Amino acid sequence: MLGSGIIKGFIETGRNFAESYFVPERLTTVQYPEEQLPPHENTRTIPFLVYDASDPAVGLRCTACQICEQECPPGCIRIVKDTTKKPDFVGKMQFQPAVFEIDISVCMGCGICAEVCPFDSIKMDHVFNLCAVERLESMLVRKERLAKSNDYFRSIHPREAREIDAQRGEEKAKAEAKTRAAAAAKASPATNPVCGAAA
Amino acid sequence: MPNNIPFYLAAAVTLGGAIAAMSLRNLVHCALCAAGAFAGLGAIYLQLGAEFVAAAQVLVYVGAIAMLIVFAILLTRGGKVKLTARQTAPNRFVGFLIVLLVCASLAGSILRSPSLQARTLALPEVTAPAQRIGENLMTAYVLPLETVGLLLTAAMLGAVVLAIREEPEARLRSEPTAQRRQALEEANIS
Amino acid sequence: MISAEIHNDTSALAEFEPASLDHDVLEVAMGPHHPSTHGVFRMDLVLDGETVVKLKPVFGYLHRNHEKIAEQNGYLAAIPYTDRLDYICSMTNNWAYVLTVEKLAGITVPERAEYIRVIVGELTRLFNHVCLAGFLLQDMGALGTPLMYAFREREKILDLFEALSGSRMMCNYLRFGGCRCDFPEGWIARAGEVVSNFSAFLDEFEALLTDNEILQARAQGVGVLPAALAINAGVTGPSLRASGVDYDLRKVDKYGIYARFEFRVPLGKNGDVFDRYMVRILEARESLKILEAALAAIPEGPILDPKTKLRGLRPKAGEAYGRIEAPKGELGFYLISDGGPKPYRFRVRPPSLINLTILEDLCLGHTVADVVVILGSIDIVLGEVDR
Amino acid sequence: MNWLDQIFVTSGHQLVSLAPASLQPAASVLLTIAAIMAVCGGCFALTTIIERKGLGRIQNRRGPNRVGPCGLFQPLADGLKMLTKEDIVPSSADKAAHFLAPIILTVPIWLTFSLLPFGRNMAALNLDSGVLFFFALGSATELAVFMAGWSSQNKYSVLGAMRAIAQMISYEVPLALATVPVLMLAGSLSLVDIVQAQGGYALGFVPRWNVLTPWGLVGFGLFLTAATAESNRSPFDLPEGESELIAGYLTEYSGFKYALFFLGEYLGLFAVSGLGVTLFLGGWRAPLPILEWAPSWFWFGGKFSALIFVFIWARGTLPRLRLDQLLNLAWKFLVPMALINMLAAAIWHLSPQWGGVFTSPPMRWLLTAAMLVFPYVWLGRAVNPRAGAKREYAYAE
Repeated sequence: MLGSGIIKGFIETGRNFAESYFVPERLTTVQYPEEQLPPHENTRTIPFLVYDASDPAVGLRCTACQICEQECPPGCIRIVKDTTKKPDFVGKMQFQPAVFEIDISVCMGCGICAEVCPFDSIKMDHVFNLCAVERLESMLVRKERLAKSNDYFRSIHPREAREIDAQRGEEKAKAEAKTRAAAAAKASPATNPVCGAAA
Repeated sequence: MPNNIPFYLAAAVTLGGAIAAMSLRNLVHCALCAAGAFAGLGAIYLQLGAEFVAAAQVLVYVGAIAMLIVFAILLTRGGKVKLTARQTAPNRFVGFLIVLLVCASLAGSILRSPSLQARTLALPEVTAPAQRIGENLMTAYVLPLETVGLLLTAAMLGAVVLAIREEPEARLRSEPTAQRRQALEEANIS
Repeated sequence: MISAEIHNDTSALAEFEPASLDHDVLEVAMGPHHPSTHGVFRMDLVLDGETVVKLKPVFGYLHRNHEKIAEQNGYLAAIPYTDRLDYICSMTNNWAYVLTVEKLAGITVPERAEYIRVIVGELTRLFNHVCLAGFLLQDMGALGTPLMYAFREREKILDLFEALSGSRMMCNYLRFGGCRCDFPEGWIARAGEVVSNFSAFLDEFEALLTDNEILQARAQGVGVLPAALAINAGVTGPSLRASGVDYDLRKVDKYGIYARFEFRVPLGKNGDVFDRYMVRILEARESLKILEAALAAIPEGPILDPKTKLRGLRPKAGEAYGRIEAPKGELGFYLISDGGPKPYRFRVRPPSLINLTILEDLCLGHTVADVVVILGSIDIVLGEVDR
Repeated sequence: MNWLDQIFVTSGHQLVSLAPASLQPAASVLLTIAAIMAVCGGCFALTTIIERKGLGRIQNRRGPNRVGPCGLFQPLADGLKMLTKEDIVPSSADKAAHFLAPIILTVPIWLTFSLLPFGRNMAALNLDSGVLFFFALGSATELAVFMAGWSSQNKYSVLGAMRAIAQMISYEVPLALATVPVLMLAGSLSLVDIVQAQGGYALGFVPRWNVLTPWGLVGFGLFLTAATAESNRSPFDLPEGESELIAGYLTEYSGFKYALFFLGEYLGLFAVSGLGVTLFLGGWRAPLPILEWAPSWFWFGGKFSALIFVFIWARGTLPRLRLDQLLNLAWKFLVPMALINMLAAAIWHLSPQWGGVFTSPPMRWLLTAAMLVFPYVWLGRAVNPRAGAKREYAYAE
């Protein structure tokens, strides 16, 4: 009969109307500035650079290898290597970037830079409500603004940070063991005569 | 005097609308002004206590006839044609003659009207005029009413017959597609 | 008929000969600024009254040089750009592209990654189809209610995608040789919950729409696509199946591991807007079956072939065409490698564009109101049409 | 409780009596006009926010809730926005008609409110031919719509105006015909008399509202459908069908003129809702004898709000019809149904005089209900031939 399907539809919308007052499933909107959904760990917005310890100038993990610069699909990263090397976390001498810039207006947040970085240095951030009043200077994010501490990285990507910390701890321990062994080996010529003497 | 203000307003609208409808160049404007005149007339009826006539005036003239005029103008491209002086006045003398005749007949009937003779205008006391009109239409004037109804039905039928046009298959009117269809049929793919 | 008062661009009118002299046609440019052209798309309509006698689709307003950009970049860097083709279904876009690269470079995919692909691909199909119904009803003037219900459910799937890939729409998730990362903890359980609730939602959605007399009157017998024309024009996807042609690449190519799943391909009879709507709803129901099976059977294992070289991939010189059954139809990528790190030629076969070519044939003889409904039922995304 | 019922009437009289005797008639008129404009204007503001919130709830959203408590001041913000917006007139537009159209649209609609009995003794005008006058004023708005569409010199506007006029002219007929049974049985065109005729209770508790008879129910359904179309509401909102014609005849309007159209549209909705309440739902009468203590204007307001909610509900549920389907529905379904309904009402009215079985109310009920159900099914099938034939879908193997 004419109208039966329409009445079915009315019942459906009427149910949704009534249930929106009782069933949270039927009122799904989140009142944004006041309420915010917690971000997923994997959420990615824009990249940032991780530094260890407290001083970004010293602890920056980036070694200016420029892989991200090459791989970035829109080419929004610009890196200039420093002229002098500094020791990294395992004590190996590495370059650091003199300039590291990301043009946020070009970046599309794909996360490929973070994916290809062999030094766990560039990672994806969770910040999203960014704004600027002009589009040149504030859109070009420099090293100083990009650098964020490892503690921050741990807070937004706990699982990943745990893995990386463990790995780096292992590497560091290995390197330390190596230096100790090397130191021991260095020391050995001094002891050898003793041994020899003992022999 | 202040009690007459509504009447003067309505009269001004009616006369102004009528004059504008006569004199404006844009036909759509003319039609709209004519509608204004009709509405003003309705307002005058209302002031005279003839509610039913007023309502009928607005319903029929503003709601229907004015729309009809507007449609007619648009459908016949009248709104686009710029009228030249020659088109508007083929023969001034005939126009004047018609105006004179109309004025004379109107003046004659007004002068002979009993309300001019009467010093005070006595409004007839009628209860429920709409009901009275209805009763009269259904009793004393039923034959004219039915005749008018029949006439209108015939007119409507005639209009429908005139308006029916042999509808060519609109879907196939576009040449490229018709060709494409044909090609398809030839290819006989199914 | 009513063009008397309108300033017409007479060039298009001169082309068109009215059938008789007693009425005029009206040329209307529908779009690019129009609420229901699904993006920046223009249709130059020639109307007789409100009946369409000629329609010329004009697109390219959203051209982004996708193919040439991909030819300037490495194989990996093209993946995030494919997200932006059909920006509603980034997962399937990724899939079509990586499938082609795998074909080109001879990369194998681990078992678990194949299951992941099926799961994300079918989830994409699920929400694409319900959103299409929402958009279609929006075009029919249902003031957003079906669209909002569809979006309510889509949101749950997008949440899953965000938890998995980090982004809701621009997933950039699949990689040649597998995918980027494994499921986070509890993801499969949540996905199972979404999938098991989805059937109830489809019932609710159909109660609102399918029997509605107004929808039936607006959709049945409107925009009929004959099977012969559909085949000739290269239409694919649900629009083709609504015309009764049994052609589903998941059955034809059996790419990935689709051969392992039990599902049916719904077919329409009339090929009108209503069939296109119904075929999509029925397909969504079949997708649910695949999803349930895949979520139950997913094995443990690696997600990326360890031999795959993501960075600096240099496939041997050669060419490959890979295609999948994307929600909108056959999405294909054609790649030529000259042995270098960049594809020599990168070409997309976008289902939206090719399905759009029949628009005029579907719309002729219908009214303006039907044009938007027909356009809605073809299911296009301008990001894919214009590339 | 009588004082509460008549509170507006008595306070109005008192206010008028403050004026000097010679100016009292004018003061009374002005006061009534001011009251109607204030109440309807307030209703307009309230309805916009309630509609948006109601639609939001239907769509699992909250609706506007930012301006003021629960978003109640949203209409104020909207009004302010409309007032401060630039008033754009297309350069090729017909300036005079473009300017006058919104005014001509709203004026007749305001006039209609003078006829509605909002409560006991609360009709500003008790015209002897009230219903007819109501329709006359309703038909005057068509001209304004035409002016808006034509003067904008925009193709979408013209298409929208053409649609609007075709629709309004077509739906005026079933709208008027649906009310005829009520007029026949009340024996008057006056809205006050019609409410009077619906007084009292059958069996001591069932109100004698027209809607509670078979012909009244059908008439109410027809009236509601036609009223929706007449006020250009969804699912009959083709003239401004957003997805097709952008905004129809409103496309080239902005700022305050647009707001006036908006106002006119809502006022038109109020007017037909008020008329529906008066004609079919017993006007200001209470639904049960024990509820008579509540003031009459409360009952009018309650029924009126319920009717408005039905319109909002329909807007949140139904897709839009196509123009030819819309006209088919009017001429091939609503008009014949309304004519049959008139016959049924006449039989309902006259059957007690026939004696025999026809005097018993259940018999009258059955007879008229049967007279209406069969044509409904039959005409319904004719207007929607596809209904009932559910499509089956095959699956490929």
